[in-house]
Amino acid sequence: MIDTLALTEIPAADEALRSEIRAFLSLATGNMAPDVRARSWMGFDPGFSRQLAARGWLGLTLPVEYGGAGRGPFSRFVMSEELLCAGAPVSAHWIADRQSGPLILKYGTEAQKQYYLPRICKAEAFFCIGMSEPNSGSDLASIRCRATAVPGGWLLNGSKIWTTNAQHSHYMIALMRTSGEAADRYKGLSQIIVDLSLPGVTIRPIMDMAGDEHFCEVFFDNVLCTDDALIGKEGNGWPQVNAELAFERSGPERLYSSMVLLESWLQHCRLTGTNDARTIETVGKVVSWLAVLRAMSISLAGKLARGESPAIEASLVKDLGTEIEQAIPQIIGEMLGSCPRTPVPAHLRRTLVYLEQMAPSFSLRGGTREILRGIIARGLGLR
Amino acid sequence: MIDTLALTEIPAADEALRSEIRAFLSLATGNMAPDVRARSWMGFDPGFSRQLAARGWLGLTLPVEYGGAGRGPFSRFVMSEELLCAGAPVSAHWIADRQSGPLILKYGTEAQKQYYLPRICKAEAFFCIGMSEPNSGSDLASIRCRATAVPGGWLLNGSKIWTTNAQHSHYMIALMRTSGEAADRYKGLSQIIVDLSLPGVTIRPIMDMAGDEHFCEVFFDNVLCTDDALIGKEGNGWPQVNAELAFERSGPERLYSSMVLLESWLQHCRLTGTNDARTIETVGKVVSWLAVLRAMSISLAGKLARGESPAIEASLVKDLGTEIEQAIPQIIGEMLGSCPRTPVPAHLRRTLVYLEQMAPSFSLRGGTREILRGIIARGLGLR
Amino acid sequence: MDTLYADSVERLFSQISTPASIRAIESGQSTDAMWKEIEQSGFLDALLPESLEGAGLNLAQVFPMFLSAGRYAVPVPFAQTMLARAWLFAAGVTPPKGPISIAGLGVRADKGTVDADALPFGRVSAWVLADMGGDIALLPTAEASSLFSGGPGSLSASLQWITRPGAGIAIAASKSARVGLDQLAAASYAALIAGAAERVLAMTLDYANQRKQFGKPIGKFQAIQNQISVMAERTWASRMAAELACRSADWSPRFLMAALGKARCSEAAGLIADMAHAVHGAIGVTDEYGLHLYTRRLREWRLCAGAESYWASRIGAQLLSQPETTALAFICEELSAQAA
Amino acid sequence: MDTLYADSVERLFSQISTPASIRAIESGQSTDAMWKEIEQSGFLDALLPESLEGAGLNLAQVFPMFLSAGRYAVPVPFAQTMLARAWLFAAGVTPPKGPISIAGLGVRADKGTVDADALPFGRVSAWVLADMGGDIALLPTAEASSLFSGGPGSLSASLQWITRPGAGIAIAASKSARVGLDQLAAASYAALIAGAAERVLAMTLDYANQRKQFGKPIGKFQAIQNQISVMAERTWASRMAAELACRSADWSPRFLMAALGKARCSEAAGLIADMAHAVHGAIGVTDEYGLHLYTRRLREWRLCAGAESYWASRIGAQLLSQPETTALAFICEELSAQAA
Repeated sequence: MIDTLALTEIPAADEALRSEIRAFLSLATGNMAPDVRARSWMGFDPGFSRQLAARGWLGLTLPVEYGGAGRGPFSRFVMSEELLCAGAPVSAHWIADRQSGPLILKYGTEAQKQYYLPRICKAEAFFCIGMSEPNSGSDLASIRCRATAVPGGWLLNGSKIWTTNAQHSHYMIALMRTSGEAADRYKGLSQIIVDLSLPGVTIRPIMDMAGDEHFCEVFFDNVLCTDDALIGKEGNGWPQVNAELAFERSGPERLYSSMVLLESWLQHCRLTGTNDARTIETVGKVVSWLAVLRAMSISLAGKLARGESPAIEASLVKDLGTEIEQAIPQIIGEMLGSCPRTPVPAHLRRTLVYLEQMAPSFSLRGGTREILRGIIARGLGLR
Repeated sequence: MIDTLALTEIPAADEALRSEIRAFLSLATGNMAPDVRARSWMGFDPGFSRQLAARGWLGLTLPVEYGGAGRGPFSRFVMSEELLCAGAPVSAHWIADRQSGPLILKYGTEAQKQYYLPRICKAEAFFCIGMSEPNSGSDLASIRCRATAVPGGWLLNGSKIWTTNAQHSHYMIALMRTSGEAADRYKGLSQIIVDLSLPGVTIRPIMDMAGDEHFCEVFFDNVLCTDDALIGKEGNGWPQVNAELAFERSGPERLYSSMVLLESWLQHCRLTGTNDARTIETVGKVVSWLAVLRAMSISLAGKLARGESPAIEASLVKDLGTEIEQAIPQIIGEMLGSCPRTPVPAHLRRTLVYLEQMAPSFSLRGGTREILRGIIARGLGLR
Repeated sequence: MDTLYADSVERLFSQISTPASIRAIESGQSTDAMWKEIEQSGFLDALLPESLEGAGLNLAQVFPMFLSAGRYAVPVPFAQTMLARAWLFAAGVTPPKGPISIAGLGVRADKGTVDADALPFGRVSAWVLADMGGDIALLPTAEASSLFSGGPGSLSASLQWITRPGAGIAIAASKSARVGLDQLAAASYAALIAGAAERVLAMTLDYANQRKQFGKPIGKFQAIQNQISVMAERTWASRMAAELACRSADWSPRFLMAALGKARCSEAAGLIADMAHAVHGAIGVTDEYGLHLYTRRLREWRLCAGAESYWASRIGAQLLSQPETTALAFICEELSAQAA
Repeated sequence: MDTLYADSVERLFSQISTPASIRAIESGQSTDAMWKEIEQSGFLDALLPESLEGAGLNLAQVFPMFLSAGRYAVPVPFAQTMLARAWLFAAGVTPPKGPISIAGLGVRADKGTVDADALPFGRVSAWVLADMGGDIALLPTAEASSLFSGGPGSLSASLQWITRPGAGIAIAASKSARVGLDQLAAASYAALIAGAAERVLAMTLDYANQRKQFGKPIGKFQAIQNQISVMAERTWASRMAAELACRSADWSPRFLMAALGKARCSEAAGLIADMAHAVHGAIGVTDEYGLHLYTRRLREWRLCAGAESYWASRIGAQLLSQPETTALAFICEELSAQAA
């Protein structure tokens, strides 16, 4: 059965981070247009990431000996929600900070930790994640990328797709088949850290319908990695990836993707004096919905802080979070479209249009709705 | 692929029936409380059915030689929607008029037609439908009721459940296994007309959560029927039942179950002067939604009138119709509950409470949502 | 300590609020015996200070008891009586014995008559703590005429006092200004909804695992799994919303937090009831099966004391009126564990 | 005869409005060649009397052409130009050549400037037939400054005329009173939505049958079948709503029917677009695949010219103001095939 998510207070020491971050962000992002900020964790800006690093705000949960802050998940929660709600361009360091760093800390050798983690904390090593392949989709166990053991290392062949920001990243942590065949499904998969500057790596950005190039296809043509490219145990890739996905699903990323639009619309309502019954109700509905999900997300952070691994609960919160992220553009669009006599500022309209179009992708990242609901159903003991 | 549903006009001759019916209904149902009228096609009143019969309004689509009016599906559409929207107690004759009569006309022998149809048109023979069984649910092919051929007739054993108004009906058209075993699924099923006064028939009404006894469980313990109890061909039960279900799914019954509540709420809004933005929008939304579904339902009547058999289209319209039938109590409840300072008349509240509770059953009658969507998906060519 | 209390309340309700005893009370049997057991347990005074033989707990600490009352569909106003007693004590009035309903919105006092419509525990309360537009009184139900308002099995009633009740206890307006009855009612019903939702989900899971169709348990079908997952999501979210509504360092709920709890729990209640019935199919509609013991209450509690848009609007109006506050800041400051 | 016209329009659009030509126009290429072909086809005057070399068709008869224009996401205001020409002719104005957009709501004329925000065909129109609060004029886009308003690939633009355009054609208010531009726009976008919805559904079906996961086509999974069935229901309902909007014995839509069409089609548009993308997964988000050629328009057409609650409210206000009319009678008399 799924565990209760009890109301949890963010400890005062972590909460104290908030005003500092907020002050920094109002300077750093105050002049960015809202439709640019709406890209938030697709927004790639190494300079911004280095500013955060300079303040000690990367690797908050990584140990001090590897350059981190040695703090807990609550501090990361506060940092993340302030960054995301402000629409800060966090993409450069995000994956490394959130997923790759913790993964290396958990499964890496001492040498790997010393090699990668300090650079992650300094915003000098950016990571991307290689999971999906052209014919795999949600069925990750069917991947065909292969890493063949050769003397002194691994020989990689195959391709990955939908890799966010591969063209800007230094490394990819790729799920590869190291033994067995596709029919073996979950057996024989491993995770490999690929240096994307190696010969034989080709990266082709894919333009999305909003005109951005956030996704890439990455081709491996006889790429030769050294032995220590393997992270964790050979053949242990599947449980490692799932631990990583659970981690990905538990963060506030799954809640705030439409937040810049909400804040812009709120300002628009105040400026135009729009406060009819429908507007008031809609504001209250969206905000109270967000407040409950935020409380659930904080509760997950509490579980992480206690060393628990709330995989099923994280799926539940993620599915709910995606729902509101996708609902906000629908709802706000309708509110604006139903007041055709009130002019909509161009920046608000651009923000709306961007999020309307990209919202469907919110339920693809980190597991589709069907995958998540299957996990929840199993967690509930449906058999 | 599913056929287009083109906008269709009700012929003037059929439309002309409307004012006559409406005048009759305003006298016949004007004094009934709305929560009683909300029961509509669960409301059993043989006297009312005989009043309709006396006016020639039963068997509208049955041939004149069997006592019917020899008219088409459009006249039935007009009659049905006026009866249902007024919340008239039509249950006594409804199944016979809508399903059993047409079934007997299509599959019956001349003797069966002459025996049953005139009495259906006079409101002297009431029918119920025996499909579900305690362990079958939506999986009708798994039924276990058996009709064994014996010299001169059929011997029935088993039980049916969720049979509407069996305790008040003269006949049941029951789907029975006449050959083979449960594992044969769709093969070996037949339809049998059971005279419910025969020895060995026991009827147990089931009380529902609204305190009504509309459903029954019906037990057959060595019930001996004559040869001519078989309707249609032995072993042809499955296609016959599906034709019948398609017919059931195409009517306006699947649209107006919450209509009495809507009309009562409208009156309440007018009396209390409630016309804020949320109320106006809600009225318009519900009414325009109903108008489109009504147009689709009329289009189905047009297909029936042309002799087509729009089984897939009927499933589509039924699923949509159920959705609004179920949405109306949710929406109106919310509107009333969100104006806690405006008193709600007791009759309106009782109507709301009844429909809120019974609404989930709207998507059970005539095929669950999952069954209907499966039919639509197949109709769309998903493979 | 909280867990100890919660466990013993849960044990008590599992013994006294069985489906059979709920049905008996619904069909008109006296609540006296059940109420006596609850009264003797001492929990009704848990929010009162220890000096008054209370337990000196705060609202957050009694929240699990409210959840239990919802989970067992306890057919008397347990949570409301606890809150009413604490409120009365704070207003300087000694709480009377007997079950108390709270009518925080929509009580009308015109030309001598007082009307409280569709009170969920109207049939089983001795008192109604009623806000008649700022003028608050404790009204005895014995002096009211009562009209069942919720259909068969419901404990709701619309109560009418023809003249201002003689035995009623008026409360000075100044004493009661701090905590509105509307927010008491909102917080209590939010918690009851969250509790009942847990029960309804559990019944639905059991049924989906047991009931077979097309040769396998229906819980194996993707469409059913999908629906039950959504039910679970709403149930977990309702619990969190209700816990926020009851987050408080003292006995009383905060206005915006109570508003949030009722808004979200009301929105979920109808959906959870509908999905439970959709999965159960025809059996769920029968009187005998008893799913309705819980779903009927979900629907009543949803609409009473202000349904979802009423309370969402209270929150929206507040945020819109604060010119410089972002949604995130508002959530952190007004709608979080920290806020209480 | 209707079918003949409809078929030849469908054939025309299938040839000239290919994904490649849509993309070319989206990226800034001239619409002149495409417009010339459409102009030469003669369909643009189909609503004009035969005496004026029109085809003398009524709105219901041209509805299939509008559907085609939506199905092929024709990147010029085909339906709007047809309606504008008929409207202008009825107002005694000779329609000019070139594509005409209709701006029926929300055009602002202040201190000499005129603003028309987020017009879906704003980038590819020669004229805008604009209602500036009762004061109607045909404004040349050549004299306006234009701001892209819909993101990459969109043909929407916000147009601003700094002074009242010299080449604009003012229309006497009395001539144009009978048929509002708002209802013209509503009916035309309803039909375009219904057409685009058909295309999006067809693409989604193809994809679900081709794409394999977990060893079978995804269209075999119950959750996907469920979603596509719902899409189909909304698509069929949109078509019916749009057909009602275009039901008319003459060239002009009826106000309440147009309102109904836009209300229901707008409500469906976002849902259909979302579900199509949900089934398509990541591939649907790419520029290359081209699902967005149609879903972007569904979203733009949903919100332009009054979104769903705007038009639903027009209908609700009408019904609420008629004291004795039942909902059924209102539907029969105002919102049915008979009503036109």
